[in-house]
Amino acid sequence: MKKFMNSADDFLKESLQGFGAAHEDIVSCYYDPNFITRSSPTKDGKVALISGGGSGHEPMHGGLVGHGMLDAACPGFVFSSPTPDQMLAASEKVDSGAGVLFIVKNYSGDVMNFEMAAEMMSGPNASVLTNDDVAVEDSSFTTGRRGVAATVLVEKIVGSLAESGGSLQECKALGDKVNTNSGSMGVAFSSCTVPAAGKPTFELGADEMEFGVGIHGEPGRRRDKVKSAQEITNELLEAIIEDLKPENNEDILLFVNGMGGTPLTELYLIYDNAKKLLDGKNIKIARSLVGNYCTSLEMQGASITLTKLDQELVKHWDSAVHTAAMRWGM
Amino acid sequence: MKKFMNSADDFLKESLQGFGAAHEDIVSCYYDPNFITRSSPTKDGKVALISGGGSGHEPMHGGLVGHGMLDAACPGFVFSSPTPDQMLAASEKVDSGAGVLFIVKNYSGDVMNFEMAAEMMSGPNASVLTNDDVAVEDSSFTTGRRGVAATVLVEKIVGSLAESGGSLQECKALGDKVNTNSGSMGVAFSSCTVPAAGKPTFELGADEMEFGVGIHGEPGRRRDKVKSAQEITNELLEAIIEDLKPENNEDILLFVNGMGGTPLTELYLIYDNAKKLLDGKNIKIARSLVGNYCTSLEMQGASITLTKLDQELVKHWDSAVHTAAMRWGM
Amino acid sequence: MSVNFLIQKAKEIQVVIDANAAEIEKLDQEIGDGDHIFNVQRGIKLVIELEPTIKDLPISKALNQIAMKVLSGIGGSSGALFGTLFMTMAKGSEIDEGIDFKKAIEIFAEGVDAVKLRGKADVGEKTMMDVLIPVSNCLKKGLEENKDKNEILIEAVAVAEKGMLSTKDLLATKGRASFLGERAKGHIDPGARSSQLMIKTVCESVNS
Amino acid sequence: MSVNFLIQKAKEIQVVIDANAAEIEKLDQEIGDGDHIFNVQRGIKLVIELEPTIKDLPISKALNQIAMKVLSGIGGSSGALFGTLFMTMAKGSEIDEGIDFKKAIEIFAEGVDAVKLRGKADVGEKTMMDVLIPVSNCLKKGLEENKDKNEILIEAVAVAEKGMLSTKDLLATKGRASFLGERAKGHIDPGARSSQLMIKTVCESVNS
Ligand SMILES: Nc1ncnc2c1ncn2[C@@H]1O[C@H](COP(=O)(O)OP(=O)(O)O)[C@@H](O)[C@H]1O
Ligand SMILES: Nc1ncnc2c1ncn2[C@@H]1O[C@H](COP(=O)(O)OP(=O)(O)O)[C@@H](O)[C@H]1O
Ligand SMILES: [Mg+2]
Ligand SMILES: [Mg+2]
Ligand SMILES: [Mg+2]
Ligand SMILES: [Mg+2]
Repeated sequence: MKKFMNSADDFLKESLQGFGAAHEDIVSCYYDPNFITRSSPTKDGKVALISGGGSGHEPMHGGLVGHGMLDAACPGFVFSSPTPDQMLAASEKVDSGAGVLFIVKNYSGDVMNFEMAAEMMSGPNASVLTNDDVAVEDSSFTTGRRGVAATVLVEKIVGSLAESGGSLQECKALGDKVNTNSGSMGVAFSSCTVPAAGKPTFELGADEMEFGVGIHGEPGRRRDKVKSAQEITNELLEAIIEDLKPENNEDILLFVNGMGGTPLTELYLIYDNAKKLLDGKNIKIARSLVGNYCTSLEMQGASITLTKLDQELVKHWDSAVHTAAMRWGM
Repeated sequence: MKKFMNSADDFLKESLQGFGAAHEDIVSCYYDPNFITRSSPTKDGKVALISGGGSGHEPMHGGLVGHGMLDAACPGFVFSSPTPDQMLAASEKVDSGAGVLFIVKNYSGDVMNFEMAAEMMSGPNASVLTNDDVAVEDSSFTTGRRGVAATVLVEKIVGSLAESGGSLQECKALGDKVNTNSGSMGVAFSSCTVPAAGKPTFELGADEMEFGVGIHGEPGRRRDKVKSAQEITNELLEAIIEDLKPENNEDILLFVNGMGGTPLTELYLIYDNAKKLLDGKNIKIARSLVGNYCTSLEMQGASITLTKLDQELVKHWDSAVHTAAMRWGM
Repeated sequence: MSVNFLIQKAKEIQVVIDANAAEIEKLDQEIGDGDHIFNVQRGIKLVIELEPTIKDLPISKALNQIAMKVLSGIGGSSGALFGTLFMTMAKGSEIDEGIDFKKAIEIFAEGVDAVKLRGKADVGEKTMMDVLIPVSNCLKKGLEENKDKNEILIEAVAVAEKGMLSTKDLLATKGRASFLGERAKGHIDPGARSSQLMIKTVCESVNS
Repeated sequence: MSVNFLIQKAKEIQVVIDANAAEIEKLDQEIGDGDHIFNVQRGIKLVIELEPTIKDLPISKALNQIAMKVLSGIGGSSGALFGTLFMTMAKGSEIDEGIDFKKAIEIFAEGVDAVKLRGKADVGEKTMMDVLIPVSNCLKKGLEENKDKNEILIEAVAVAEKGMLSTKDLLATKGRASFLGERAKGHIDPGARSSQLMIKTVCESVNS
């Protein structure tokens, strides 16, 4: 394993310290328990948005704390969900009285830890559970689908509503709506390596890819030979479209997300290939996002997310945002 | 080689197409010859800033085209400098009469091709040559030092001056000043793979790093065993500081740049480790930049750049910028 | 059961878990995200480090501190679940008056019930519940049937092992492995394995 | 020298370069950025594709189109340098009146002088100049000394090879290899190798 680190134990802390120092105009970092807040306090009456999850998906979520997005983020150890005390401490810091909305990716660990935090809290709170990964069969008897890159979009769009005075219930409803209207799927060319493990989570042959991979290096739908970008893109998109069923001429947001080890050039190439397919199907790309936002350490790979848009979503997507990883309009 | 691509021949074109489509509000892409301009024409009287170089360093330079930075970028084939016809076509498109400033990284190929373009041009033009890489011994009898990540800073700072009405000579002078006040050095944990080559440019053992690596995978100062992040950071910084000789309490900009395959978490960890050393030396981090800006395809690695700041530089650093890869204040 | 007993068991568990670390790590890499072993090791270490802080506390307070340490120190599914187990045990009525074998089984069973509620998983879903629930049932049944303590403990070890092994051929419907569908078959659940090892360690150590 | 001759030579060069592609690629990977072979191959292909467009043009126009194609199609150091070579050759006075052996050497020598100015490199700096300059000098000297055409060509091939080999032990002071300092020693310069192969191909083909 080659990583810029001093020890697996200090990896997270030193990275957080660097993040906090590099962006002290936007965020403040707290330790034991670890959480990140905006550098300025929550406005009175504004619903506080808190997300969190295992570390290793940066810039999600710490890089999404700031005006127009999250009020706080709770980073767990690498790929381990955070613990209730983190959510409680973060809530205490950022709840201005209007309540707390937790944005949680659908993994047992995240769900249970956030649930326990919610049960221990005194103030009003609600949760949005993201489960956009269409690689996984959905069923009400199981854990269901995984929450992946659409979480970034939920945080942006709900963040805008919260900023403009939406109530806790309105924010929750909008978050659920974005999630329902989103579908994602990813593919990996290489594994990630958890610092504490020191070796790759899985092994891929020199010509293999993991199709439908999870953002923790969990195996996906199947292992396959590497194909051309257009073939991969088509298969990812077909799976998402089959799930989302966008209408003819419907506006969508196309989000090409890198897993951490894939250069931008390739993400834009995927964007081009995706556009070719979507154009052919009369699905209109009204908004776009391309970059490494919901990563899996240094994994080489990418995911595509489609979100069906309406005017409400577009308005909240376009509104000003000022975080370390996403910034526009201010 | 695993890459999101359809063929080495189409790699650049499809990536450019995706980039242009994803950011059509900011840029326009032209083909044969390839160049990227802002989507809106250059204001009358504004000096036009044009940069370029081999592809594979994205988001540099295309991602830095937009308000407050470049007017155009000329991408060559992967790691091959662009050709004079690209610069001529781009100049024709963006020169509003106030002249063209070329920002060129100091590589024989880039220098010669930009020189030929300049000679073939009729209008006023000048060039800034960046050579911030302290890994390479400097000498007036040789090609000199390589231009690397500080080029991003030059483009931001000079872009601001050009936007606010600086003359061609003023812009050139400021660019030279930023370059003179900057030093960079990088390290690689893995090689990059040029699409047309299909195999890594160099081989590194499982526990080796290339110290002082170039942004094309050129060998650096030496090959060494991988060390801790703090040791690597210290050695990079010491080399830069020895070259730049910042004063006690001098303000600097700390730029931790990823080579493409290194996750943000590790870049922030480097930032933290760098801050520890700089704090100890009473060098004040007044501004920061952390991210993948001057990359080397999917190479795992990072570079550190320090730039000595004065009020003029800070003012132009802080001014509004709106490009695909760097955006603030608007 | 005393605070000292708890710390001693934690130390014994640490030895056993460390000895099986590579296997547990591999299990979670195969059908999870690979962190289970680190989560468990971190949790055990933190509990053992509590010794000076809790050694003179009443058992309910000590158990509660252990529960909080587990909950805040582990993270992931196992942190929430093991945390719930200890939090519930700490709340068991009148435990400060002494925990005998019967009381120990009662609070363990209450803990397992709480874990079941927290994780919404039952036997057969390829999780640690395939160990915890059968063991809890076996212990309760042994008590009801007035079996000999040692016999009960030996049975519990066997039931734990059987439950752990049963996860191998199951389709996962809870936890990360559920995302794998058919591909999770043929792999033992990491949480079932770590739970089984802990139960075996404690039962065999008490029964000696 | 006719347009047809130029295209024929380009085709012969293509065969030779392709046959030595792996070696040239490796040379630029060792002390450069690995693209030299692709640059050269792309350039040759583009020139050959010009055939229908230029085959009926006067030689000066054809050479100029070749120069522009080389300049705009290759990129990198070699694109600028080879482009300069052909641009200068195309400007040679009165070439449309016919290019005999003497004229060919004259315009080649003018081209090499221009390349030298463009790259600011002389013999001994571990670049293609270590081939181009000695070859140019050898050809000019042969003319001056009224040597036999075939003898001159044979000498040129030998001089090119010697120049190419001489780059091996040089310290580079121009081009990418200069960034390597001592580490570039022991490697032949890729541009020297490709130039030498092209010169060898043309000289041997003319001399047969
Ligand atoms: N809903 C659940 N109910 C019971 N046990 C569960 C549940 N979800 C996960 N587990 C257990 O947790 C174990 C994984 O723990 P761990 O790896 O520490 O957390 P995570 O899955 O969050 O990475 C699984 O092997 C399984 O035994
Ligand atoms: N200043 C120079 N003068 C003469 N030849 C040079 C100069 N710089 C580079 N070269 C030649 O160019 C060759 C490299 O060409 P190429 O790989 O195509 O371009 P680049 O170095 O830009 O990647 C070198 O091997 C060397 O022979
Ligand atoms: Mg986990
Ligand atoms: Mg090159
Ligand atoms: Mg796990
Ligand atoms: Mg080269």
